[in-house]
Amino acid sequence: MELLTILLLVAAILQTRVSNLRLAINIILVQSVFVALACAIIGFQTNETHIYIAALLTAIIKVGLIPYALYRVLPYLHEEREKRARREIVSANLSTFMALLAIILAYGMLSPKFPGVAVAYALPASISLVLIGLVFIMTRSQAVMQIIGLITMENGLYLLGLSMTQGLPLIIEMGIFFDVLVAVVVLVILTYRLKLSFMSTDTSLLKKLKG
Amino acid sequence: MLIEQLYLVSLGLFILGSCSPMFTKGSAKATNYLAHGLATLGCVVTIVLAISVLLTGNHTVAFSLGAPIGLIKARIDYLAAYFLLAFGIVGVAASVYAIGYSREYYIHRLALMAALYNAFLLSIALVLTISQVLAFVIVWELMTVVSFCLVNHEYEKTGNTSAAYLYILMTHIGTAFIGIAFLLLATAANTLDFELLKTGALTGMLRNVVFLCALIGFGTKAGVIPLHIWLPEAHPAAPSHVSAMMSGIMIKTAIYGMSRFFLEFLGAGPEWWGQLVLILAIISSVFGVLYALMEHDLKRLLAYHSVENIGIILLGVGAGMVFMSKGLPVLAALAWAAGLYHVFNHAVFKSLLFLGSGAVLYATHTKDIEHLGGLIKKMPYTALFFLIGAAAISALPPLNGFVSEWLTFQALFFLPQAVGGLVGKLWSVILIALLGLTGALAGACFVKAFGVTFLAKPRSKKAEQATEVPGTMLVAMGFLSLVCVAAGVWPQWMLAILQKVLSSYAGIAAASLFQNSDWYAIAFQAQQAGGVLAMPVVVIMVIIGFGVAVVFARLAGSPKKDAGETWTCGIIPNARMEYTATGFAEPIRRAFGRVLNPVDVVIADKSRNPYHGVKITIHVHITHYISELMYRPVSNGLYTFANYLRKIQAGSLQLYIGYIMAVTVIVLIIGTRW
Amino acid sequence: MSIALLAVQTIIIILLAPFIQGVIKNTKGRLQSRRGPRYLQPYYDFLKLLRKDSVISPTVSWIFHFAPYIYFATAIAAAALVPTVFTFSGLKFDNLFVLVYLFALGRFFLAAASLDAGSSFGGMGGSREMFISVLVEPPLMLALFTVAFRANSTNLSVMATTAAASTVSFSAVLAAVAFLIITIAETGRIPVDNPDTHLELTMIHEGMVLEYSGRPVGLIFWASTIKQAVFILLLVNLFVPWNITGIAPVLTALWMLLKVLIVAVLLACIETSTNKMRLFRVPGLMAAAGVFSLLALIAQ
Amino acid sequence: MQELIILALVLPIVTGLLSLLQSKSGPLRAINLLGSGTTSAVLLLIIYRTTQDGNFSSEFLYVDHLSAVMLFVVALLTFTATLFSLSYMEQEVHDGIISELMLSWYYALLNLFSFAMISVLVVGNLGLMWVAVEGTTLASALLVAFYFNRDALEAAWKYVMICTVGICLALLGTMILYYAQVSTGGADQPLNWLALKSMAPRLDASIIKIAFVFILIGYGTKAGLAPMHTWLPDAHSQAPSPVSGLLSGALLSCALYVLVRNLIIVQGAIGTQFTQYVLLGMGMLSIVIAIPFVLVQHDVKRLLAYSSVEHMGIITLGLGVGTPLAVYAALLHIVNHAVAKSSLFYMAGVISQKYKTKSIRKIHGIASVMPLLATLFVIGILAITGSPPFSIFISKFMIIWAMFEHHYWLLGAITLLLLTGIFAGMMRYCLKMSFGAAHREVHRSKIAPSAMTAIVLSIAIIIIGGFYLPPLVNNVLLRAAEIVLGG
Repeated sequence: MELLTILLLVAAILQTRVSNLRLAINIILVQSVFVALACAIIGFQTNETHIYIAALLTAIIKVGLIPYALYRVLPYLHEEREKRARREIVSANLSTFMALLAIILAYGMLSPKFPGVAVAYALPASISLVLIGLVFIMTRSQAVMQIIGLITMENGLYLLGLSMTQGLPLIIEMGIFFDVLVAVVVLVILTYRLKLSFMSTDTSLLKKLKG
Repeated sequence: MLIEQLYLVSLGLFILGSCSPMFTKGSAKATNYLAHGLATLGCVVTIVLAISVLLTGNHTVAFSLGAPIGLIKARIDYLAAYFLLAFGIVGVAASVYAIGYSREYYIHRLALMAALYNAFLLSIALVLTISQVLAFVIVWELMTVVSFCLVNHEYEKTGNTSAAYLYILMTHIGTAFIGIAFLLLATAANTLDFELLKTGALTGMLRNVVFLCALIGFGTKAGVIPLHIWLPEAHPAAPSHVSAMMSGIMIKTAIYGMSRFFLEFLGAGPEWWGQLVLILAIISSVFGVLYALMEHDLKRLLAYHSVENIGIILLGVGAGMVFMSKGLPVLAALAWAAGLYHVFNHAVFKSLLFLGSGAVLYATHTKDIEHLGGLIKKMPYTALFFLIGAAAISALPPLNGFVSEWLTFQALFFLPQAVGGLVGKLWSVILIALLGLTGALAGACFVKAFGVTFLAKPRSKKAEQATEVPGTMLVAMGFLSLVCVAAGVWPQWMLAILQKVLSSYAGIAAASLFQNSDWYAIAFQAQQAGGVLAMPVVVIMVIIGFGVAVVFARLAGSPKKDAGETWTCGIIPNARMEYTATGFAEPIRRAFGRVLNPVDVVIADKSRNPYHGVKITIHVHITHYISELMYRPVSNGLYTFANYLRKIQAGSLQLYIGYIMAVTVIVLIIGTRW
Repeated sequence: MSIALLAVQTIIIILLAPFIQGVIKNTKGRLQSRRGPRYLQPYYDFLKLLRKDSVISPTVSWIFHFAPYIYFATAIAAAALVPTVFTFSGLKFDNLFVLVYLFALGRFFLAAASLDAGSSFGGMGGSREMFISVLVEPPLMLALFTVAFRANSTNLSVMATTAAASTVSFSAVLAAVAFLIITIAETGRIPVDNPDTHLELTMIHEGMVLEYSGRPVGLIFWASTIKQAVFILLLVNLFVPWNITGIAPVLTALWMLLKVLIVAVLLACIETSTNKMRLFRVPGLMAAAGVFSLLALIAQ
Repeated sequence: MQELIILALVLPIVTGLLSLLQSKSGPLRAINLLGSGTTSAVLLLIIYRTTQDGNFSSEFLYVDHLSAVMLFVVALLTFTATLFSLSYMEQEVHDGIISELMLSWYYALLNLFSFAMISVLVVGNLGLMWVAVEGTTLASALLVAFYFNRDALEAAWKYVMICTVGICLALLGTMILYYAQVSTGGADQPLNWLALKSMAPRLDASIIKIAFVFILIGYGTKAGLAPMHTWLPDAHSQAPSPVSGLLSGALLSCALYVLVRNLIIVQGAIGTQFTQYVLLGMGMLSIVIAIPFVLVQHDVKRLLAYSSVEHMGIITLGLGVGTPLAVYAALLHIVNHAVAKSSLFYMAGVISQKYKTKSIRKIHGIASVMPLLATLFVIGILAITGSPPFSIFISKFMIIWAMFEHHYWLLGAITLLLLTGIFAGMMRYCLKMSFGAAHREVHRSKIAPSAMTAIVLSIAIIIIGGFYLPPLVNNVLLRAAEIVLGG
């Protein structure tokens, strides 16, 4: 379990260094696999059925459907990659550094606040995942990368729920999964349309509406 | 019971008038007669109501509107009745006048205008009677909104919409201040009822805040300099009978509000309240009249005179407040009576003048007096009535303006009793000298306005083709002229009413103020201070003098009168040789150059002849320091700042998410450190 | 009774007013080393003017005809309320504001009439007359109030009584000087205005009434002398304190006449010894009068 | 009751599906008019039943007076929006901006959006509420992007990204709340609002405080509170006008509703001091930030959008003051704002359709082209800026009054003066557009009756509400205020 959290964080950090979209999707897929595994392990530890179902849902939606949707949009986006040249917001090193900073922040500050959580050691990891996701959205301008950031955040939140209270009630859990799925689908549609309209999915072009 | 019925009937008539255009099936004539007839009726009923209240005492009409406004009380006390009386008199005249004047608007949304006009009258009547905070603010703003629509009625004309914008913006800001003042009082007294507002215990500092907010709020509506900038824009833009109501009555509702605050809700305050009012008042009166003198748009000129006269009213009010704070109740009564009497007088003669200028506008379709002239022959009655108004506003005896200015002078004269030592005397005498200056300037201004508009030869085709206006308009103006004379020659009646009005407030002792008055003379006595004025005697003196002059003139028989052209050094005079309004005011413009900062721009058209130009155009204008130094920098600064702040919405998604993170962190830190 | 006395006194002031003008003109003539006009010349002028035909411009309206009468009427009313030998508070109108505003009433109509004929000269005269009146107003108020504050009343009779009882002081001298300047300005004398000029562009009062001829000129002329007399009387009764009281009214009247004549001579002297100011220097002069009055108030 | 609620949830879905199946414009309009009319009727029936029978709660559903207030907003706005859409969208098709096919998609999405909003209001579980709120974002995202031009895509992208990030924070907060509930021993009724409310005083204060921060930021983002409001002007200005009206009037209100539901529990747990200060601060910030954008603006719909930010600020202030009067007024203000703002968006839609631009600079003389609309527009702007005698003034005044009563008089005074800044900007542009000379190419024309009905209906409510609140409405509001205050 601890190994899993470490792997999750490593995946997240790895994510910050990647500029190839396909690779990035692969990494998020791997990350989601880890989350599903973590879910299953917690289910094993606590012996609650609904956590198993949740793990299954994670596997289906986050490992299956979402990457599938992302892959679907990829062919339209060939030649697109996170540009590291002029328009970069922060360099790869800096974004890695920020991710590390988020991890340190999470581990250093937040863990003592919650006594008596179910799986205490996963808590800071999940918080750092949320933070890394946020950092990701803020520092990447590629549409797909921002979606990935969002999924990372979602993963972190999910893990958080798992570790704190062994997951939310199932119906809510299902609702959340459904929302995430729809969100990604909507975003993928938008990405596709962006590509059509702007000839690019670089969101840093989206600066016309101001004031 | 009677009072309640009268009240409801008058409101009902206004409401009916407001709705009446709906029933006339688009017939302009029917709309005109029905709506304005109902308005006239409503005003007549209001006069009856006011008089019966003044005879029988205070009345409260309460009716419940349920949530969200709650119980509404309309309290018609003496103060309200006094203002209602002025409202009724001016309203009758303006409504009758409107019947004739509205012919101009048969093709310009007459139905809308008539409906709005009735709504305007309704809102004023409500403002003067409602005595519940929330409802008051509502009807107060209703009055603003309705008059805003009327100002904007002729939106096709350039400048009217921006005038309306300035108007509604300024008054909205004013209303915000009024709201603050009311809410502070209301929360202190824990009630919304006017009658109980004075019971709230406020700390000294909060009382000062209430005072300042009320002063700013109502001062904006009244047009006190430096809050006056909307007034000369908005009043001319409205149809003339509406201008008359706005200038005559609407800005007086601000004085009504001030009276409520300074007499009833706050009572006597520190001395500096009154002194501040005096300072603002004298600035308003001097600068108001100076700016008026520089105008040659007839209605703008009159609008600036409203600023001046509000200043004169506030001189009385301010002096009254000083006397109140110093515990001189009788003198306070004198000063308040002066201010409030000028309220009535100004209402009458200013609306008379606006109606007169409306008649000129009706006949010639221009407000620019440089294009007028010679109207006295085409429109003799209008000229006469305008002259009476002009004489009244210039405080010439025996008209009403003189009496209230006399009272104001007297009040200021006794100011040293409240402010001791040399300072008091100097302050008093400076105020008096400046008020005298104001009077003289007003005289000069109305010589200009009357002379250039009505006398000599017409300066344009429009003025040549003018004809006398319809009878209803003349009747209205004649009525107001009569009131001007009556209130000037026999002011005792009105002063007796004012004595009643003022006697119910703490810190004021009005009961014995005018007890020495005769049937022909007003006399007041406050300890050693006293004064007396017999207007009929003055009239008789002037009449005797006139008789003597006639006798002298007839002494030597009747010599021949030959007709001969005006002397212009031997050439045949024409209208272009006449002295213009700009020329008439030029010496004063130059003498007061320090404060007016006149600017002349001479443009010589040398296109056809390079040596001596063919046509020379001179643009003459003055600098309005208040708008130049106060409003323009503020508005420019505000817009610059706004433009600067707009950078926070830069369009970058990353930045936006950054905001969310930042605020999360900040609130988290605050939360954990709490 | 008091009304009769008032009437008599007023009639005497009215009748004597041209005489004062005659004294001034005569003195001026003498000072200028010529034989001035007779003392009674103004009366002859008046009578002559009444008989003259007038030329009336077709441009004018009733205002033009009406103005001289109202001007004359206000002058007479003013003469009735100026405190002289007898003071009457019984009629309750002898207030200084009434006085000031009566003059304003006459001036208002005359200035309006100046615009009526439609000539540039009249307009110019009217404009300048109103300009001067604007400038005069504040120092006039200031000067009158130095006395009014002492009397604690704005009733002219009370003020005159107080002034009669007071002694010479620095303050009184300052106030008197201020009022003298105001008198010069109000009565249209050099250095503010030149009553004898015949150049249209320099005239103020005369320019204003340029279009009048015949009888109205006579009325305006007399009214102006009455106004002048009223101002001189105000000066001697309110600002020059050497009043003798407690003797027979006739003697008081004679003493007062003497004082008036002295002031008249003084005015003639001033008029001879100085020249007319530029119009836009007048504000400075009036400011001086104002400062004198303020100093007088401070020195009280 | 349960059946009614389920009916209200099912009806929009059915209508949406039917719309998808229908491609002819006539039947499409009929279906939607009928569908939204019935839905609104059902919602009003629910409200009525609530006033008569009191609260209704089942395992997942919960309706009380507070939800009734919001249900009224949603019922009214979905109805007027549909009504307005009928003619507005047809004109869009007529102008060739969208295709016939898109029209059925539009109605389907609109109904989905209504469904999402209704579900926010009828569920009694904070977790499900979160799901529904996120659902509203997703349902409306495609509506925002509906024109699929560059601006619309940009707006939609930002809308989804920002709101999803925000809503993730809200989920975090909800999880923490759940954790607090679990650790107090309430795991058997997870995130059930009633259960949480009854056990609120026993919850761990320090945890709840952190939960509150995340919930506030999260739902605050959705409610358009500054500085998380950045998506709002983009989305509101780019969406089709009926949707803008719904977004501004109904969606923001729904987000606030969820915030209030959470707030009730938080205040039960940690008292009112911290929450009130944070709410007051955020309310003030929202008002302040809106001012420069209202003062200097080039797009009529953005102008209205910033005004929404300001109004959310005012409502938050009312919640922050937290006296019965303030909360009552805040709830009333939600209703008033929703009605007025939606009608203004509709009018802005008509205007921009007529002038073929949203740029304020290019719009003049509406009064001479569409006199009635210009009148209503001026009335609407006067109302939205809080001028009497319109209902928004009443609620605004009450909120400020409550501030004075609660010894925040300085804050109240500043608010009043700040609001004049908004007034200055709104009025300036309103007059600039309404009056003056119109373009040559813009001809005087009539407005479709259905659009006019929608607008007039809203304006009439605003005017009547300024003088009179039916006792029924008043009672609902009073009871709702009690609920907000923990009663």
